[in-house]
Amino acid sequence: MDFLPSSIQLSYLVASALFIIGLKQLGSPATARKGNLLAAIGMLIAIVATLLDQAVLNYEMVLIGMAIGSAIGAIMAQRVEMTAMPQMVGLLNGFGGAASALVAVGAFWKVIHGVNAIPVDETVTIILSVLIGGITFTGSLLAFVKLQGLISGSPITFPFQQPFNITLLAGFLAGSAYLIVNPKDTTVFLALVGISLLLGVLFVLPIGGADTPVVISLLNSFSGLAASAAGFVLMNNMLIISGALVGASGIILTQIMCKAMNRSITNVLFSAFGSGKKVEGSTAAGIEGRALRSIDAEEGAMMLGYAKSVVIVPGYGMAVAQAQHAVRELADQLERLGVDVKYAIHPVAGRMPGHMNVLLAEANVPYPQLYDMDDINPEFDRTDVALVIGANDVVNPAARSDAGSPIYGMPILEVDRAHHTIVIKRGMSNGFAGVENELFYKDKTMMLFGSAKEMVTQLVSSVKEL
Amino acid sequence: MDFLPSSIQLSYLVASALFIIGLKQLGSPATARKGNLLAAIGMLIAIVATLLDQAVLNYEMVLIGMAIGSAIGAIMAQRVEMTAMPQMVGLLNGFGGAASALVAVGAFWKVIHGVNAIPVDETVTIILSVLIGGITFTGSLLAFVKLQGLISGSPITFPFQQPFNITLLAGFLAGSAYLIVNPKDTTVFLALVGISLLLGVLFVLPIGGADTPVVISLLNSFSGLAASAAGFVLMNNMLIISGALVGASGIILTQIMCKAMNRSITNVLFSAFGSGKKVEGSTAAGIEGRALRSIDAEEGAMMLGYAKSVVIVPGYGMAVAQAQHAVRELADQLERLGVDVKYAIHPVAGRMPGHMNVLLAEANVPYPQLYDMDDINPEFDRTDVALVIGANDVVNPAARSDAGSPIYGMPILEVDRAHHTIVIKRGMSNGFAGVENELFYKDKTMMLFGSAKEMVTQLVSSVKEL
Amino acid sequence: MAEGLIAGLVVFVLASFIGFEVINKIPPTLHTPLMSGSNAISGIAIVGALLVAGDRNWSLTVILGLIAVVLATINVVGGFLVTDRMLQMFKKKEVKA
Amino acid sequence: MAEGLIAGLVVFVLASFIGFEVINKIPPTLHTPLMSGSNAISGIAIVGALLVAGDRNWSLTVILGLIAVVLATINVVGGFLVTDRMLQMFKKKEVKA
Ligand SMILES: NC(=O)c1ccc[n+]([C@@H]2O[C@H](COP(=O)([O-])OP(=O)(O)OC[C@H]3O[C@@H](n4cnc5c(N)ncnc54)[C@H](OP(=O)(O)O)[C@@H]3O)[C@@H](O)[C@H]2O)c1
Ligand SMILES: NC(=O)c1ccc[n+]([C@@H]2O[C@H](COP(=O)([O-])OP(=O)(O)OC[C@H]3O[C@@H](n4cnc5c(N)ncnc54)[C@H](OP(=O)(O)O)[C@@H]3O)[C@@H](O)[C@H]2O)c1
Repeated sequence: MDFLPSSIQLSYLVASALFIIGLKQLGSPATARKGNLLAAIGMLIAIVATLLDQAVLNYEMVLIGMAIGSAIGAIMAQRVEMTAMPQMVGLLNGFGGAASALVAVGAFWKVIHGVNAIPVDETVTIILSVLIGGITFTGSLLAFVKLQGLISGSPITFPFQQPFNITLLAGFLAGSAYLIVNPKDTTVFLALVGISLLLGVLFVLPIGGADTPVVISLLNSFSGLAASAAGFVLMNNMLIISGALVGASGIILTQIMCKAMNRSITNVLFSAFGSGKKVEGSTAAGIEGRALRSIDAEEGAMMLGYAKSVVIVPGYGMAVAQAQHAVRELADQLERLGVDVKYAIHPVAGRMPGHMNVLLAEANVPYPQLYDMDDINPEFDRTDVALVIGANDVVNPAARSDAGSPIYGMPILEVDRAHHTIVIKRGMSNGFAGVENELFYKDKTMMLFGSAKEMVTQLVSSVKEL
Repeated sequence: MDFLPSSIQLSYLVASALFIIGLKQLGSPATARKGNLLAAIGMLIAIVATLLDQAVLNYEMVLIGMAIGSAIGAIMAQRVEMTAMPQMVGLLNGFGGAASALVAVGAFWKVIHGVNAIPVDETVTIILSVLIGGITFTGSLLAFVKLQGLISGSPITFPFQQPFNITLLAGFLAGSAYLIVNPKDTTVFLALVGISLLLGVLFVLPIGGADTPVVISLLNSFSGLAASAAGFVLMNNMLIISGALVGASGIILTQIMCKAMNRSITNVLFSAFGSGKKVEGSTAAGIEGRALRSIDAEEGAMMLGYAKSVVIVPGYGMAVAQAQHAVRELADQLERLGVDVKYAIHPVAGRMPGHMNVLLAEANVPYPQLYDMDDINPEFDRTDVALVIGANDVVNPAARSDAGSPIYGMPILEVDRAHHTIVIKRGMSNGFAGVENELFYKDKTMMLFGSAKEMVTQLVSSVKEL
Repeated sequence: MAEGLIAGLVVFVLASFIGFEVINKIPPTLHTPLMSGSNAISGIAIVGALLVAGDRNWSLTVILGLIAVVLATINVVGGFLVTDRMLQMFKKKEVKA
Repeated sequence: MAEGLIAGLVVFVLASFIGFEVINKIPPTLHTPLMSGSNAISGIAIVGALLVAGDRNWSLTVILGLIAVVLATINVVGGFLVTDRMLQMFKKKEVKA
């Protein structure tokens, strides 16, 4: 709880500055990698400075712990698939939250065995740290488990969920009040820890698998706040600053996702604490009987190969099928034939902000070829073929026209304005939002049924033969 | 030197946040006024919180002082002409710097009469505060005097100026070292104060009147740093934060001005500390004998009235002549005739960043009609008449073509690309940079000699008669 | 004391980052008001002046403090008012445009 | 102590402002790396863990601290490496484009 010596404090300041500069540089593709490196260097400085603190005596154990952690972290980072990024972030996030919570619990143990009276604000910060850290921990783990498909991704609800949650929260508040008066009561403290962990589970339980990325981003913000709270417990600026940075970043990303889905944060938060009434039946009446135009890869290749301009619209399906490399190849082949190829990236295509960008970057697509929604929408009028690969909600015209649709108001990629639209998907099942898509029934739309990777690969070979 | 009670600290935090939010809102014309108000409220909170501090006992005197200051400030703010903004900011800035320096001197007096030993870092911060505050004070006052025309604006140099400055600085450093060892030596302290004040004068003396705005911006940054330094002396976060904000803002504005003039900050700084070798003769040889085409207002009005598109390029001359209202009227008349009128704003037109914007705003020109250099330059090819009003350097093609010119490399408004160019100025004297302007001798250029206000007013009445 | 210095340094560095980020976004149109507005903020030295001038017992410190109070108040009041005067002009336009 | 709390609060507020300013400028292309990068930074909890785990004498605090060290290290190392892996892809492109 004591102040740290100046040199360590100064190192912390340098480390914090490196974090800030690193985040700034993450803002441009050209400098992003250097930015990440700078942030990592900042972390190293912070760790080394801390190890030089005289409070750290137990070197061997600490270093062994770090070695184990590094090994696990490195292996995880190497093994993970690019498509599994959301759950990876979720899992790491959970670890961070757990660490913050454990720090607070450890600090609690230290103070209750100390001789001094425990000041109120210290108890408060410890409780806060346990709460945020605990929720982050179990919430993130559950989100990971859901996204990884270890349990069903559909929202899980049970009777009286809302009242139960409220009771738990009230219990937490009551326990906190009690603990502030009697700071040394271990039982109550442990109960608070338990409630925090439970709250994390209950927070994520009712959220559908597809909504989980938003929650992960929010929990990322929480993990930052947890670190800040731990910083208040230990009176450590390093923790406070970095925590605040992460907290802000998580909140902004959450906002961006919510905005792009045309839902408010409170809506996400409340539907999280409430019951999942997400999955609704189709609304657009009269679609059922309508005819689809289905084509095969050869026909598709003809259309694409003889077009002047093609806009590729990737979505979640491309990510699932890992079709990005095939897509890149298709674009190459088309360009060889003189076709002008662009990619249209919807801000919430896929399941994470920037999801498509990462995948396409993995497949070596030059990023000047990627166009934001606002830039590409005016182009569709002049586009010969829009090729939709495993996207659904982000191209659903109901968002523009059907005021009753759950996605009404969400800005979309207006592929229905192109002269022709080819849609690759496996069947007629709905996208994340669970609504029918009238686009598939339009005259200008051709369906190319099959898994994205297979279909695109077939397109490639057919285009090669043109 | 003691810590302040929590409630005051919290008020300071709120005030700092208001400053930040205020500055953010200053970033858009729609919210700028509210932003300024927020910042003012922040200041009020900071002042009230400080008055509630138990250290302030001498209420009557303090309040009287504030009343006097408010009255003077309010009158100055009301009376000042919009064209006199640079010197107004300079003067106010000087007062701020003086206040910071006085605070440091006062604090010094308090500590040397205290009983405790004076810690080294306190002496250092006091010295720093005196240095920055002193330079800001006299430097800003001198800049004011120059800009106001109370003394000649041309750079003032004397023999051995450089060695003299260096000696002074060395003396200051030596004195500081001595004072750190013997913190109670009043004579040395006063000598340091004197040197600081002298340095401010010497800093600004060799700078030409037209370069002064850059220096004012830099001194503005200094005054922020002075406040920060005073904050370190008093251990006061409020001062540190606001000082840092102002420091950053001043430095950025200085950079922007330097960049737009294609000079480096160090160049400005060094030529400031060196001798003013600014005023050079004309370089573009062979101009002398060439013919000018001079027209009168009626001919000008014909050209303007029958043009399809006119781009108005205002410069320092418009500011001096206070011609902005007439210019606005001219634009109105032209628009009445169906002419498309735009304004091209060079980043360093006039004598302050954003100078033209303020003047044209005063004359009610809608700001969507104002175009930045980068946006308007591609338009000149399609422009029938470019009307240059009292601008010179910012339209000088030598910046593009003549590698020997002092303004070579400075980005300019490319009026010579327009089908015709009309230039309003009083005679053939050069602009701020002191170089000849070949533009005036081009075939497509017509000169309309006279003071900007008169000439534009004549243009208005002639256009009315079309 | 060295502690306080470092705490101050942390605050200073963070505030500078904010300054750079915020100011860098401000468009040229508003640079003159920005200059005078931030100049007004630099009048925050008034807080220091108040603390120094507040003593009941007359001393050189108090006198210097009082002068500082007057000067800083001019800076603050003049700065904010003149900025407002400038911005008022921008405001009017907005309604029209 | 309340002093420290407020000092901490000041730092927290300032850092939050910086976070908002900096992050808001980051284009959508880089949002996924940003998410994992900032997640790695949140592993800074490791500093707290080290301080808590460092005691020579075994106690519950030390054990909890050590677990925290392991978890936080995974977060840090995994986070930075995976971010780098992602960004490497962006990098390559740049050379090509
Ligand atoms: N990006 C984010 O940050 C984020 C975060 C949270 C939520 N969301 C939400 O996620 C949705 C994203 O929209 P989206 O258009 O990208 O995806 P989507 O609406 O979820 O639709 C994906 C489509 O891909 C098809 N598909 C699945 N696997 C496939 C495979 N292997 N091959 C080919 N097709 C396959 C599916 O149809 P079939 O089963 O018939 O093939 C499905 O209709 C939005 O509603 C958004 O709000 C996004
Ligand atoms: N904006 C800033 O932040 C800033 C700061 C520092 C320096 N500067 C420098 O200032 C210069 C600004 O360029 P500029 O083109 O705006 O101005 P300029 O180059 O200084 O030229 C102004 C011209 O206006 C004419 N003029 C003066 N009074 C007039 C009147 N009453 N009526 C009509 N014309 C009049 C003058 O010629 P006559 O005498 O023949 O009429 C002079 O040639 C640049 O060199 C820039 O680097 C700008």
